[in-house]
Amino acid sequence: MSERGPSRPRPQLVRAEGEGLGIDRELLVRMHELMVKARVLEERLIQMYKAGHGYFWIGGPGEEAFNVPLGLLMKRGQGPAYDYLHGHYRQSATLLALGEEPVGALRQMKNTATDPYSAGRNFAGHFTKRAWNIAPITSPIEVQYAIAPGTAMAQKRFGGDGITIVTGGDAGTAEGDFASCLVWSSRPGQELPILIIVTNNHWGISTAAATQQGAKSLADRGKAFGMRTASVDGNDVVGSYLALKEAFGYVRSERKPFLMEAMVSRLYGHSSASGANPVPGEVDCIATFEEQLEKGGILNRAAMVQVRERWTKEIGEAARRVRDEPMPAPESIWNNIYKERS
Amino acid sequence: MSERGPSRPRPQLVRAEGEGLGIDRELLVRMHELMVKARVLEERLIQMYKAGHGYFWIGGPGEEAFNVPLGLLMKRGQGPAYDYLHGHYRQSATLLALGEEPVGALRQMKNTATDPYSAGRNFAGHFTKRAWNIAPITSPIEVQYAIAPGTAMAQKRFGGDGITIVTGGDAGTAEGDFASCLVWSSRPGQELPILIIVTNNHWGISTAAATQQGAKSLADRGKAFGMRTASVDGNDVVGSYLALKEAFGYVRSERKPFLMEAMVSRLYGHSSASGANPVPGEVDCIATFEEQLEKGGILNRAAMVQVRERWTKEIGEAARRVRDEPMPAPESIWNNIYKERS
Amino acid sequence: MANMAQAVRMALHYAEENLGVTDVFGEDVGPPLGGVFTATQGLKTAWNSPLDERGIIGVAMGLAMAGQRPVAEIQFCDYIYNTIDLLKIAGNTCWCTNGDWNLPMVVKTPVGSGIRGSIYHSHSFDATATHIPGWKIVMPSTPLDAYGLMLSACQDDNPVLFLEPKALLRIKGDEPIPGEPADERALSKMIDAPLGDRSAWKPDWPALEPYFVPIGKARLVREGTTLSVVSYGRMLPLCVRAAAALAETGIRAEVIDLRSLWPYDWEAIRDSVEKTGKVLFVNEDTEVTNFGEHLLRRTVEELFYRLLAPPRLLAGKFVPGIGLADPLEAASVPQLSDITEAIRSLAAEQA
Amino acid sequence: MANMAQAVRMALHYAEENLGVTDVFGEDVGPPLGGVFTATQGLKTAWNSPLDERGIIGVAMGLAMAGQRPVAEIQFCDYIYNTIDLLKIAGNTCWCTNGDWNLPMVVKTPVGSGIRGSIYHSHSFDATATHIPGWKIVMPSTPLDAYGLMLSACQDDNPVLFLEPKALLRIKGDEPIPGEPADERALSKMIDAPLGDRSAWKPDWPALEPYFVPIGKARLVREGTTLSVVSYGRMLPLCVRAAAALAETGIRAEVIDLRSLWPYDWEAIRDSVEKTGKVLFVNEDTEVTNFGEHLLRRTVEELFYRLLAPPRLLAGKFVPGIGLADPLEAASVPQLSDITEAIRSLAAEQA
Ligand SMILES: Cc1ncc(C[n+]2csc(CCOP(=O)(O)OP(=O)(O)O)c2C)c(N)n1
Ligand SMILES: Cc1ncc(C[n+]2csc(CCOP(=O)(O)OP(=O)(O)O)c2C)c(N)n1
Ligand SMILES: [Mg+2]
Ligand SMILES: [Mg+2]
Repeated sequence: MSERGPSRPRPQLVRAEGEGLGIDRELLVRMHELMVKARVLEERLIQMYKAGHGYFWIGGPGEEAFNVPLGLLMKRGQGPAYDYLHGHYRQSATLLALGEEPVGALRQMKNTATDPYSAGRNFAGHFTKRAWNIAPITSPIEVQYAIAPGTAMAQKRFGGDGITIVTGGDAGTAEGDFASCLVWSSRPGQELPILIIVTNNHWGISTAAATQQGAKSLADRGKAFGMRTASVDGNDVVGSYLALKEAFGYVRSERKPFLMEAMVSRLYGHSSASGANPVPGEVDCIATFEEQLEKGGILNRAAMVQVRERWTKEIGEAARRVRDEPMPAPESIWNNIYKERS
Repeated sequence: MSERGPSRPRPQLVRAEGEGLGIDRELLVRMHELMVKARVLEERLIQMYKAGHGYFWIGGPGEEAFNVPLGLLMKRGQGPAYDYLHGHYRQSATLLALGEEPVGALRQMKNTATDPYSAGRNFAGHFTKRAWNIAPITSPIEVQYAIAPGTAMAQKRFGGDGITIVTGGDAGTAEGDFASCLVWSSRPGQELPILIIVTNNHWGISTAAATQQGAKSLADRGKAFGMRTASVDGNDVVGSYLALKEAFGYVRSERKPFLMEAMVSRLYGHSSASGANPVPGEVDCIATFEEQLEKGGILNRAAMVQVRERWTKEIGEAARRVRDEPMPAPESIWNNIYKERS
Repeated sequence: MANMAQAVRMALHYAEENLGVTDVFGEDVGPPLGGVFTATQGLKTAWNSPLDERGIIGVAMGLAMAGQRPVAEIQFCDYIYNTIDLLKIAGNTCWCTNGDWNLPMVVKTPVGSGIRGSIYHSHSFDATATHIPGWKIVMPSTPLDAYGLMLSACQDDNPVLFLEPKALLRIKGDEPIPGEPADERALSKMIDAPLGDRSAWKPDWPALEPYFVPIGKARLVREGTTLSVVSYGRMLPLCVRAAAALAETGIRAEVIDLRSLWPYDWEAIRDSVEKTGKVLFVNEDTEVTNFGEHLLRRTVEELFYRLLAPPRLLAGKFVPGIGLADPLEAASVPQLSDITEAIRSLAAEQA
Repeated sequence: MANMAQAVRMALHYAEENLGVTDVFGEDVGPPLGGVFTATQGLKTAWNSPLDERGIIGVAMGLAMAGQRPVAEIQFCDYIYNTIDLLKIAGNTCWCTNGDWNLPMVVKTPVGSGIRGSIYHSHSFDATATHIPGWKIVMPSTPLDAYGLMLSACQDDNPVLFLEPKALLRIKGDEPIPGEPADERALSKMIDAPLGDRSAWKPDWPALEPYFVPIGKARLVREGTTLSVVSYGRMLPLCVRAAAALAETGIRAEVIDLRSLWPYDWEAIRDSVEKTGKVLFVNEDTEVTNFGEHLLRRTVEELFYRLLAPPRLLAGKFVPGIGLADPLEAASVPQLSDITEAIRSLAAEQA
């Protein structure tokens, strides 16, 4: 996976081996870098919103420890031989882990004509990238769960080891589409190679999951369908990586569904509509991970601070560039309603 | 419950006690009578369809052993103190068990102005009876599962022991509404007094359940929600009665949901669209029950034949009366679009 | 003066206390948030539902069947489109059962553009809704009408759809809600939830009075003789502004606020068009198979020989969404300048 | 001659073999039934889905994203109304992603009344569908057009909605499908599944030829000068019959079969109305916020000064359902006599 993303100066390693973390030191460093990069990007997006350089923010700070490994484990490319991602609006870390440039997110925030995902049409965090099988992220909750079995079906037919991944939040599992996904993924003899993920931050906007969800574990909902399931601490990057690796391996080789619930944080609350301020009491997966890295002798504080500073600078510069980019033209509303044959 | 329905000459009992059937002999006889009555009604409806006295037939022959006990166990009346039924289009036996006159079904079949359920507007089998909390049966599959928690919620609030019952077919559980029902019925601390039933005849029109349903048991889908569940042989009237009695008791007193799957037969296939002819190989719950009744010394053949003949005659006469009843007037399409305050 | 969100909230409070409303519910409708537009803060029957629009509409129907009077909210009408079958059933239940059942329920949902809501917080719902039989449909353009229409909706024995022009929810009215205190800061202190911890907060409701705007009755907002402008919701104040500005040029546009989309006040439209001979219908839904086209068709059908110029429709462009960037929204939805121009050109037209 | 169900089936077979169609699926679409109207019998890519319309539309979208070319069926359009949000997404995906993704998928669904289908097998879907941007929408009235439109639909790189007038599915055409055998009993033997056990049956497809009816192109079915009648689907043959009958009385009605509802052939309508000065739009959907009202609005907008009489719409009554009893259906949906009368009265009208 090291060919992904532009090559950059590597932070210095304190020791040759991470101790007790269970995975390769280089990967740990790489994941740390991506998590920080994603966090810095989201914080910049929030800043842009607060400075009036964007109208709405929603994103994924608090999900990096889960979403980075997810992106790293994906097989990137176009078509059924590669993995499809049907994500939701907290997916930035996955995109960055796949190698996406952060500037696109800034452009979408600023709704410029250069926004690579929607040309100024859609909200921040609504990625799409057909070249990498990234399905368009849409605002309506849970619809991706009704769509995802379609790409998985094509992959089952195609053979190979490409799989489909679908993600969404906990509250959204109350929509029937979540159940549709379970039904369509587990038809007898036609089981689909699909990794069904729920990132559980225990909230839907202002509504606590505990008041609405009778299911003790959302992963249990797969059991009636004979599906493999797991519930993981999505704030633990190592644990998430290992659990995802196992799930990816199972789905890739067995061509059968797997339902995974990941407990995550919502560090800045729901969205800019709820203020986009730090929420006290939520576990910060980067802080936790950095303690581990330091304790394990993988990276020292200075190196980690340096990573953050580097991304802050780089993404900050990108944001300044974006500031002067043009708005889309009024008549562009008529573009791309249909694809016409070339 | 003996006050329900007009009183009729009782068939003669061969012995004072049913042996080994586990429930009271009088109840057995009553259930037999109702099952036969429902079967005769459905067979008459099919005959009407075939004779051109109706355009479409759909109904419940093959579900009598389950639907009769269901109706007998319901608390009949209007408002939240009584039981609500959100049924589907195979519910005739339940209605008759509640005491409904069969002539209404004949009128709906013939779409006369006198049709008590829809004044000639709706298909056969689409009952409604507000006076008894019978919610309107609608053609779209599974929507009743999204609606039923609403009456149950009112009952939870009201107190008392009234409960809500919702029923539908196996194939329909693939719709998201089935899952919505499970979610809304099991909200922590707000569990609803609802008996959620699936009558599993292993088919959706021409599609075998085994090709579409990954769930080994549909009842298992309640488990993730911490719901009590059961799977019963809906062709066994005694077993169904006892299982339903227990489930009713639980829901009435605990004010919590119960999910029950009942295995039933589809004796005349899906509907008139598939011919409405007897399907070989399906278990006939009446035949089975009559063997039991004879063996158990509850009723002899002659008595059972007499029951069938009586209903055949009575319902046949009703059908002939209905034949000459007027069609609804064209301008009646404008009636009852709204309820206006009186 | 109260803004529209406060007016809705006060109406619901009045309806809880006096009209038998038992449930005000939907996603984030109950405490602590009280609705994404604050329209349900502090209501004693407000509660949060699972994130499931089908469940919300279904449960409202069930509650209505069991003698309750629910007001269900769909957080944005953009998210109502997976429930159209249920809305159709709610609308046809009385008819299908030949009057056996009726469903006294209100569905409220914010509609329209104007808050930079991008593709999924800008939808209009009037075209889709008016094609569903069996509902009554209302859409206020002022806080007072919001109050009066909500009271009528809650009192009705049939399903009523209450469309809230979201860009107007925070706009204050010109006329007081009967019973609201004269000082709007006093009102805010009484009924707006505080920032921060709200767990101990309770509203202090003013002594509200009944005020019913009958469903089906339009409001003549501005009299005129040159032409008629028929609109509703967020477009209405823009029409009024355009008409006011054009008055200086001698164009005297009559402006009608339809307020009820179904049933609608045909007499009000007819009388006006018979007087002016020219009519412009304005709404912001997309313009193909649009409710304004229905009004225009009826005008042609009944008033063709009274027309001095072709009746006109100004509506949203038929594009798949309303883009976030300002130039996109402005190009997609009628703006003040578009309305002004449409009035001016219709006024100038000579048959 | 083939009937429309056979024509659809042959088109899908042709599309499987030549246009890359990979999936024909939906409830009861695969063996043994091959669709409730037999339109998908014997197709090599046909398969049965779970009973879940949202899953059907969603999976079609997913398949299309992954390079497949699905044709999804909703068994009756009456059951499509819980998927409108997904249809909207299918229609806006290309636009929302500024062209990154496109969805080559066809959704076919039977529509309309005429088979005594009562409330839930009689719905029309043209009004609702034409309000959803980003789709192409077609609706044939003959087997040959069904064949040609289905081929165009399957070849398109965008979502196409194929509305099947269910009352016409069993009606034979006047023109042969290119490649069908001259003897229709021979055709039936080749491609209709036998009664009883079908497990060993395989169709013997005729050597079908390509025939594309371009999307967006109307058909002038009958020339005339007195007035124009614009219709589609099940109403079209009724309009033709009415026009033919009235020809004897000297009324020469021009009849246009729109065939494509979106995009539609405005030039065909315009040319005809410019010639006749009078137009009647006919469809069977309910008449409030109806697609015919859009056509009428555009006519008024662009051709007002060419009109010799008000343009008219004849459509279904705005009632919650189509009742089962014959008098109810006849009172709800335009009948031959209603069309005849509408043509006659419009012909007589003098501006
Ligand atoms: C169908 C739909 N209904 C409502 C909304 C409004 N909404 C946006 S996010 C959200 C809460 C989502 O909660 P969850 O699924 O747990 O995801 P999270 O935001 O917590 O990651 C709601 C209700 C929506 N976007 N789509
Ligand atoms: C929403 C919806 N989709 C499709 C149909 C058409 N339809 C009628 S019955 C049926 C099969 C139902 O199967 P199941 O739920 O198992 O009930 P059963 O008829 O076997 O009792 C179908 C697909 C419908 N009525 N409603
Ligand atoms: Mg959440
Ligand atoms: Mg079944």
